[in-house]
Amino acid sequence: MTKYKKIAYLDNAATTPVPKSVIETINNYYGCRKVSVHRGMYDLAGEVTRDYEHVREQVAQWIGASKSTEVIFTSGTTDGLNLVANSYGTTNLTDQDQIIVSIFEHHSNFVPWQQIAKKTGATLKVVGTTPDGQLDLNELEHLISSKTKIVALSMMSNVLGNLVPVKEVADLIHRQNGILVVDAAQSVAHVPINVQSLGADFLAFSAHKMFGPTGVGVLFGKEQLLKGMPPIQYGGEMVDQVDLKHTSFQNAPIKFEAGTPNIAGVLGLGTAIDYIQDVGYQTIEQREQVLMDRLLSGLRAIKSVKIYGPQVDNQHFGVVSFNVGDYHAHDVATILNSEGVAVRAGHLCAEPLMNQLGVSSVVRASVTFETTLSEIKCLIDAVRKVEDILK
Amino acid sequence: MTKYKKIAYLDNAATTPVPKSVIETINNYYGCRKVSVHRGMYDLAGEVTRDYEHVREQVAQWIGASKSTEVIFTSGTTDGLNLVANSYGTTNLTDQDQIIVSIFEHHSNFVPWQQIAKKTGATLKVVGTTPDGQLDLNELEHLISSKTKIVALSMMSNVLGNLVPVKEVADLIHRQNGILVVDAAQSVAHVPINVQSLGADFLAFSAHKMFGPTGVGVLFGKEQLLKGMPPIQYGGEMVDQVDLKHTSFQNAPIKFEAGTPNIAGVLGLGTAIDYIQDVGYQTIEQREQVLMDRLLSGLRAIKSVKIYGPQVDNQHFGVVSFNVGDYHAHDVATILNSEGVAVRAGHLCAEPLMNQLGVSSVVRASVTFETTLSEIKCLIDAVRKVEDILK
Amino acid sequence: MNNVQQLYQKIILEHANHPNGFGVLESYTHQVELRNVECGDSFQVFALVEERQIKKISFVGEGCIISKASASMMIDSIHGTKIENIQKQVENFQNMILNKPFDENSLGDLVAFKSLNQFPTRVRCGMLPWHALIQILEEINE
Amino acid sequence: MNNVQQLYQKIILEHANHPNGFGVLESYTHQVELRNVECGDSFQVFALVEERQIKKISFVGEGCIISKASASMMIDSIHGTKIENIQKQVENFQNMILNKPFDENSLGDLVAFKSLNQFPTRVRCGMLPWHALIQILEEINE
Ligand SMILES: Cc1ncc(COP(=O)(O)O)c(C=O)c1O
Ligand SMILES: Cc1ncc(COP(=O)(O)O)c(C=O)c1O
Repeated sequence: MTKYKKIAYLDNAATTPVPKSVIETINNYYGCRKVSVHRGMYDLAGEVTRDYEHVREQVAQWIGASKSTEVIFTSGTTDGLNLVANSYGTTNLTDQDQIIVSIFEHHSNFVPWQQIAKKTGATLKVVGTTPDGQLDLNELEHLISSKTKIVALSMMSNVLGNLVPVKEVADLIHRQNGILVVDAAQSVAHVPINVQSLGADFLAFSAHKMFGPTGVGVLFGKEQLLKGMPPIQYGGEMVDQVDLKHTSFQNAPIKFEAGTPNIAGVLGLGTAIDYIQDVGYQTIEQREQVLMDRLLSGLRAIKSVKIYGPQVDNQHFGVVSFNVGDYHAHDVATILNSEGVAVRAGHLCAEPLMNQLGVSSVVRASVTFETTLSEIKCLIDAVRKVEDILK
Repeated sequence: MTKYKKIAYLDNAATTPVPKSVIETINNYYGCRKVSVHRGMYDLAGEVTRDYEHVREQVAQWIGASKSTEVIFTSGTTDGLNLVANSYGTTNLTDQDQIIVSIFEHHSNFVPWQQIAKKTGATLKVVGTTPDGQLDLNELEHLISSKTKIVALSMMSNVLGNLVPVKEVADLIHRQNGILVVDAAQSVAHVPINVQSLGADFLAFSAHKMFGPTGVGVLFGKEQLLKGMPPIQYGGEMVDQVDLKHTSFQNAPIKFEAGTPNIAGVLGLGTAIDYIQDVGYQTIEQREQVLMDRLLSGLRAIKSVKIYGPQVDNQHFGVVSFNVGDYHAHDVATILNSEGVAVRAGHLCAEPLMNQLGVSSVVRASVTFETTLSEIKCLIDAVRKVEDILK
Repeated sequence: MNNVQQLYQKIILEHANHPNGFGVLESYTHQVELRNVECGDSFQVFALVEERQIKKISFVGEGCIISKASASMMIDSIHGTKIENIQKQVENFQNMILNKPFDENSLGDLVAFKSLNQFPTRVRCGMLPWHALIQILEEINE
Repeated sequence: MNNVQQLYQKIILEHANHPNGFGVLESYTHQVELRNVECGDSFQVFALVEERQIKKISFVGEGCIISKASASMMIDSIHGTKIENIQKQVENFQNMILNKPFDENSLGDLVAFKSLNQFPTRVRCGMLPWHALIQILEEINE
C-alpha cells in the first residue's frame, strides 16, 4: 500500500492509495511487456491484448453488466459522464425535454448536463436534499414527468458521504421511459455496485479512487443505448473502414475508444478489482464503520465543530465534511497540515451544494478501510488545536 | 529499458519501450505520493502539484512553446487532435471553408477532420504524394486558397517514415491566414520539435511513443487560439464558478483539462523527456541512421521485397514498410513472429494511403535508437525464410 | 515440422493459391460481406439455398493465405450439405480452432488448420469466411 | 513559535477579525473582483484614483484569515501613496511571499507575512487582494 511518509492521509475521497499488487502489474507491463493492444500480430501483443480484454470481462462481472461489450474504458469518471452527455444527450434531447440532477452533484456530473441543456434547449432541474442531507425523494417524484429524459445522480455525495436510494430513483424515471445516469466515483471504494440491481442505464467511476492507477476509468452503458450512440472521438482502433469520403465505425465499446488506450492503467485497474474482491466489501464496510464511528464521535465531542450531512450513525460512507466555528476551511486545513494531517478543504467541486449549505467551503476527512485508528486520532487531536491557534 | 523477453522488438512506431527512470518515477508516485493535484492544502499535495506543473514548463521549453500555458495535457495524440477539431473546428468552420489533410494521415488525423467537415459543411481536400512518397508540395500549393482555414498534417507518416517540410507548409497556409495542425506522434521520438521554427499553431503527440507511459499526451496550442476556444469536457478543476444556471471556466490550459488527470502519466512523461534530453537528438539520429542503413540494405538485398516510401538513403526515420512478393502482410508477420521478430502488419490505421499504394496491408519494421543491430539481423534473416515457407 | 510450417503446410498453400469456389455465383439467394478490421481484408460469400440445402456457394475477396485457404476448404466441405449438418460442421471447426474438444474424423481436410489455435492473432483470419457462413445460416433460419 | 503559530500571529489575527478598509467606497474610479478557485472565495477591491494617487481604497468579500489580513494590511500600507511607489511595494511584498530577496524595512507590519512562503498552498490566499491591486494598477497605466 502507498506509504505516505509521516502524514495521516485523510484525503482518500480525492484519490486512494494503491496496493503493491497494482504497482507490480504496472511494473510488469512497463518492465517487459510494453506493447500496444489490438493490432499486433506477434505473440506478446496477443497476450497483452488478451489480458487487457480480460479486464473488460472482469469489470463486467464485478459490476453485474450482462456483457463485457457494455464496458467502455475511459480516462476517468469525468470523461465517462461527458461521453454520455455529449453522445446520448446530443442525440436524444430536444427543447421539450428535461434533465434532472441533484444539488449535491460533483461539478463533473453537473456542468456537463447544464451545458448540454443549453446546447439542446432542454431544461435542467435540480432536486434538493432534506435538512439532514438526504436526497429529497418527494421533490424528485414531483419533478419527474414524461418530459424527463435523463436523471443524473451521484450514488454518494463526495461532500455529505451518504448513499442515495438509486434503485428507487431508477424505478421512478423508468416508469417515465427516461434513463438513469449514475456517478459512482465516490461509492465504488466503499460499497458493492451492481448495475442491474441499481437499475443504472449508465454508470461511471475512476480507477484512482478505488486503489487503482490514475488516468483510467469505466463507463458502463446498456447495450441497447450504446448501439444508437455516435462516437465522439475518432482515430485508430475505433474505425471499421475509412475512405476519402466516408468512415464506418466499429461497435461499442471499441467505437468509443479512439486512440491507443491507457494500457498500463487498464491492467492496473484489473489488479485493483482483484484486491477489492480479495478483501471483500463486507470487510471493507465493517472496518470503515469502525473508523467512521471513531471519527464522528471524536468530532462531535468538539463543541465548535459543525458536521454536514447525516447526523445519525452509520450513514457516512468514508466521508465526513465539517467546519470549525466560523473559521475558514483553508485556515483549519493549514493547521491540520502543520500537525501532519492531510485533509481537503474548499468547495470540493460542489458549489451548488455549498450555496445551499450557506458556506463557501468545508473541511473534508475521508478514509478507506486501510486507514488506521491512529490516523483518526491525529485528526481529532489536530482539530482540537485549531481554536488555540486561531482565537 | 523494457526487456522484451526473447524477441526482436521492431514495433517501436506502435509504442516504444520505457527506460528504468520512467518506471521509477511512476513507482515513486504510487509508492509514497499517491495524492491528487491542484486542490490539496497539505504539503504533499503541494509538492506533487508543483512537480506536475513543472512537467508543463518542461514540455513548453522542450518544444519551444512561448509559455507553459500553451501546453495542454491530454490522454494522447488522438485526444489532442480531436480536441482541436471539436473545439477550434466547430467554432471556426463554415460551409464556405476548406480543410486540407494529406493522403498519408493516420486515421487519428484524418477521421476527425472528415467528421468535422461533415458537421460544419466545410470541404475536406486531400493532398497526395509524389511517386516516392514525399508530400506533394506543388499540389498543396494549388489546393491552398483563402478558403483554407486548416491544414492538418502528420510531421512523419507512420507508414512511409519520411519527414514532411512542415515549415514550408506553415508558410503557405499562414499566407492565407489559415492555421497548421501538426501530428507529431511519429516524429517526436526521432527528431527535435520546435513549434516556433515549425510554424505550428497546434501540435499533438503521445508519451507512449517517446519512451513514456500510456494514457498521456500533449497538445500544444498558440495562446491566442486557445483563448477563443470553448472547453469540450466539463468537470472538476476546469471550472471557475458554478451556479444553478451558469458556469464560468478557467483559462487555458486548465479549461481543457476536466477531471483528475493522469498524474502518474504526466510525471512519467517528464522523466521520459529527461531521458531523451540526456541522450540528445543528435545521438538518437546518428544511431538510428546506422540501424536504418542496415535495415534498408538488408531488405533491398532480398529480391522479392518491395519497400514503400523513399527509395534513397537517410529518408526513413525509424520506420520502413514493405511487402514480400505477393504474400499477404499477415502471413509474413506470422512467420517473422515464429522467428521471434515482432513487427506490425495491416493497414496501419492509414487506409487512404493503402488505397493509393494499391495494397490492403503492409509489414512495418520500426526502431528507436535503443534497437540493436542484432535485432535488425533477426528481422532480415526471418524475412529471408518467408519464401521458403510460403512458396 | 515446426508450428509455422505446420500452419503453412502444402494443402493450405495449395488451397490459397488455387481456391475452390472463387468467383461470384450467377444466381444466389444470400450474400454476406465481412471485413477483418486489422488488415482491411474483406470477403464476400455467395450462396444459393434451396430446400434448406446449400446448392452452390462461392466467395470473392482479398485475404491472407489462412483466410483464403479456409474459405476454399470450407466451400469444399459443405458443398451440397443439409443446413442442419452444416451447423454441426461449423461448430466442430470452430471448436478445433479455439482449442476445444472436437471430432477430428468428420472434418476431412480441414484438420490442416489444427495448429491454428497456436496462433491466436490469426484465429480471426481462419474464421472470417466461417463467420460469413454463420451469418448466412442465421438469415436462413430467420 | 512554530511555523503555523508564526503565520497566525497576533497582528494577523487582529487584522482578519477587524479588517481596515472593509466596505464599499461611496465613490470610486476602479473596481476589480478576483476569485480563488480552490475555495470559491472572492474579493472585490475598490479604489478612488486621482492624479495618479490612490486617494481611497477598500475591499469586501469572504475569505480566510490570510486573505483578509493581507487585504487589510495592504490597504493600510498603500493608503495615499503615489502609484509609482505602490508598484514597488507590491513587488517587494511579492518577493517576500515567494522567498526572493526583498527589502524588509519598507514593508512595515507586512513583515508579519514573512513565514507565508513556508506555506506554498496558501501563497495564493495571501496574494489574492494584491492581485486585485495589480489589476487596478494595470488599468491606471493603460
Ligand atoms: C502518425 C500518427 N498519428 C497519430 C497516432 C495516434 O496516437 P495515439 O494512438 O497515441 O493517440 C499514431 C499512432 O498510433 C501515429 O502513428
Ligand atoms: C462524486 C464525484 N463525481 C465525479 C468525480 C470526478 O472524478 P474524476 O476526477 O476521477 O474524473 C469525483 C471526484 O473528484 C467525485 O467525487
